[in-house]
Amino acid sequence: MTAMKTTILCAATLACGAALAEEVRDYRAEAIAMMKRDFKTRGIATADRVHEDGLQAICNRTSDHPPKAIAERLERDQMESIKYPPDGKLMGDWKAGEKLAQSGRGMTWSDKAGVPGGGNCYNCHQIGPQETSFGTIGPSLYQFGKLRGNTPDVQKYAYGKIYNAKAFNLCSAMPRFGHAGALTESQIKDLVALLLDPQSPVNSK
Amino acid sequence: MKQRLSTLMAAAVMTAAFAVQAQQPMKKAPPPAKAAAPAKAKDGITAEFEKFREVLEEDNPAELFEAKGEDIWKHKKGPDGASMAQCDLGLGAGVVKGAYVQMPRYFADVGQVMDAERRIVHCMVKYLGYKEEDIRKQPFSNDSKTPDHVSVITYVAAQSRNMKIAVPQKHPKEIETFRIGREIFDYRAGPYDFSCATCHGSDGMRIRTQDLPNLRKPAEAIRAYQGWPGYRMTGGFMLTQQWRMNDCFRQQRFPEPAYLSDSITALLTYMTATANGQVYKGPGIKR
Amino acid sequence: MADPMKIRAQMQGDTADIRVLMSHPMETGQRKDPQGKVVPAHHIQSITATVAGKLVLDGQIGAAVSRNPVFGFKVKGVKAGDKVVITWVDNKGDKRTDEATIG
Amino acid sequence: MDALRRTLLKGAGATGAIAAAIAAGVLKPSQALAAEWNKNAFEARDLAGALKGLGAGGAADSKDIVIKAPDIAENGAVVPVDVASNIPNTQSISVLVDKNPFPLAAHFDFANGALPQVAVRLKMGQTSNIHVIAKADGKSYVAAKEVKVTVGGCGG
Repeated sequence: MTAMKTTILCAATLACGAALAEEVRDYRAEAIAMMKRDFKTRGIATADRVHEDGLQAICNRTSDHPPKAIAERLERDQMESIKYPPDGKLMGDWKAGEKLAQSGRGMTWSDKAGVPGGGNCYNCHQIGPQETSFGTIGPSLYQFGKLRGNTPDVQKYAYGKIYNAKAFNLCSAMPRFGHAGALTESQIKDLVALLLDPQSPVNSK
Repeated sequence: MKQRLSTLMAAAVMTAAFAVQAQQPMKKAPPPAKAAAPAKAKDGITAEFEKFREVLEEDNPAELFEAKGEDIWKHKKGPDGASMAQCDLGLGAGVVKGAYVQMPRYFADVGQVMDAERRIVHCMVKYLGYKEEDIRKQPFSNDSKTPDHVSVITYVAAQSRNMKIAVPQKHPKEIETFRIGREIFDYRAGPYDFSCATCHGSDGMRIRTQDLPNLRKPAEAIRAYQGWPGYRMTGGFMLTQQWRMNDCFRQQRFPEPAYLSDSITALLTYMTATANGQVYKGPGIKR
Repeated sequence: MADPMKIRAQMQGDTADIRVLMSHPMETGQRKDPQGKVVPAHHIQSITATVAGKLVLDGQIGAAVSRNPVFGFKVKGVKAGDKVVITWVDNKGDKRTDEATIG
Repeated sequence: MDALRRTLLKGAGATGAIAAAIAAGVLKPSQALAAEWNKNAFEARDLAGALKGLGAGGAADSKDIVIKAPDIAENGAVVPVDVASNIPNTQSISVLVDKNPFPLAAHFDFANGALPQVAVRLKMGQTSNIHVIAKADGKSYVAAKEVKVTVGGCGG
């Protein structure tokens, strides 16, 4: 498989003499084999998590910049996998959403099975104006709803983005919370409300 | 497995296209929006922490563990009367000065690359009669105990205070270990799709109030190396680089890496060698 | 046996700057161990410092002082070479005395 | 009296000896060296109770007490606090964290050339005022500063 990949890569590029020599040893494959040896199940964090899934494999092999055609196709697949609430209601309780956004828990080996995780939102995003301890890995979400409104389309976008950010940007740094089972339908609704509810402090002036 | 194979096929097929537009960042237009409010709290908080960081570093309880480690290194004897004077940290038997900043390195006696922690534990087992399985039972400090090897690591690290990091990249195994470490750094997996690089692969990012150095760059990689082993304010004990890696993988939602495993040595080799030439300030204090 | 303290004592002009690190768990009596059992209070209660045999600082502390306590204080009218002796006593009656010379 | 203290403070059992000396009435509170743990003050569960225990109930506000502490603490487990009194004849300084379960954190008596200044590191469970009491010539003075305690790290 590696040989085939290398051949195609080199067929498509001119300056790949050096790259060919480098490819004689596939350090990525060695790294993956090593990690499979060294990483062990602890609590709910099972050893199989160290295996990359299809989407991760694409992002890992393209340094998070997959070619456009492939990205668009796979984003479509991810989009189709989003399960919207059957009742069509996408907005829950913004206050519950704020609590969730604060919690960084969920899916680590120190978390317990069956205990609902948090949204981890403030780890990466500015959200409510009252919280000064926020991360900057993701964009600020302050005024999210004020800037966009809360039409059904915007609600659907927000719900889908939290459920599976990769449907919008294949190699986004944001987890696929719904897809991964890290957040439930009602939890995602609460987060949508945090972002879009006009009463939410996110949208206060 | 089936899914993985077909994905790899897709990866191979698309590589041709990828070669053409590899460097084009992905852009997907979200619903139109103006740039949101500036993150103005950031600089204020960071500056405030910096002001008191100096105060905290000046009198660092890490010194208490350093003293304990020194005592073990210099005075403790193994069952055969052996001592750490026989331990070669890469600069000759018993030489501690400057050794910490020159590991990980290849050790011919074991035929492998070892990071500082792995080497020190190796020596404590070999010369002082510590049992590796006991150390593995509690490799990291907790509220009630800082294990002996952690104090020894603190002592050894302190003996490289204000010295330049100089991790050797000569032996083929050292080079290989670096390259594997780089791959581990970039490897996304797990339920959250995180790699080390998700948080530590670009400049100027922060989790909550915590700065995230970009470990691909020497001047930033040193910031991740700096202060380890570190006195953890929460709990009041010493934590090592091996712990730091372990807890990053926990937050990364990965399974747990075995203590002193090859994967961690590889990652530490990548990170430390990237910081080569930068000055290490010794054991630190961490939030 | 409690671990030794680290004492630093340095003249700065006519004032000695004395700083001390102590090894002590400073348990509040409110923390629970991983098994859910309350860890009993265990903290230093008294700290005394003498310079050249004269008592200069007499402190009482509670469990709100951080684990592995760090203290700093300044003394006038002393000189390099004077001996600093620091003693702590905790609520269980454990104690520790260490000394240093002003540099 | 200095000679006695010197003797008492020499050996490892010095502090016990001080307590014994107080019990025996050799050392008196009037000497402004409170060697016995002030249980009433340290075990008070609110600021008022702690101040009462310190005998500092009616302390007057003072700008001559300087509190150096972070506006926002990086970690509530270790908050560096440096306090100094510029009030002449300051004999003691007490540090209290209003919202801690037991507000009184530390009390220091100064003598024989010690400046009325001390650096300590405190645990703070939450955002709170720090109150500092200085006693001089039998009068109590007070100053306060707020320290915010934030959530840090990944919160996981």
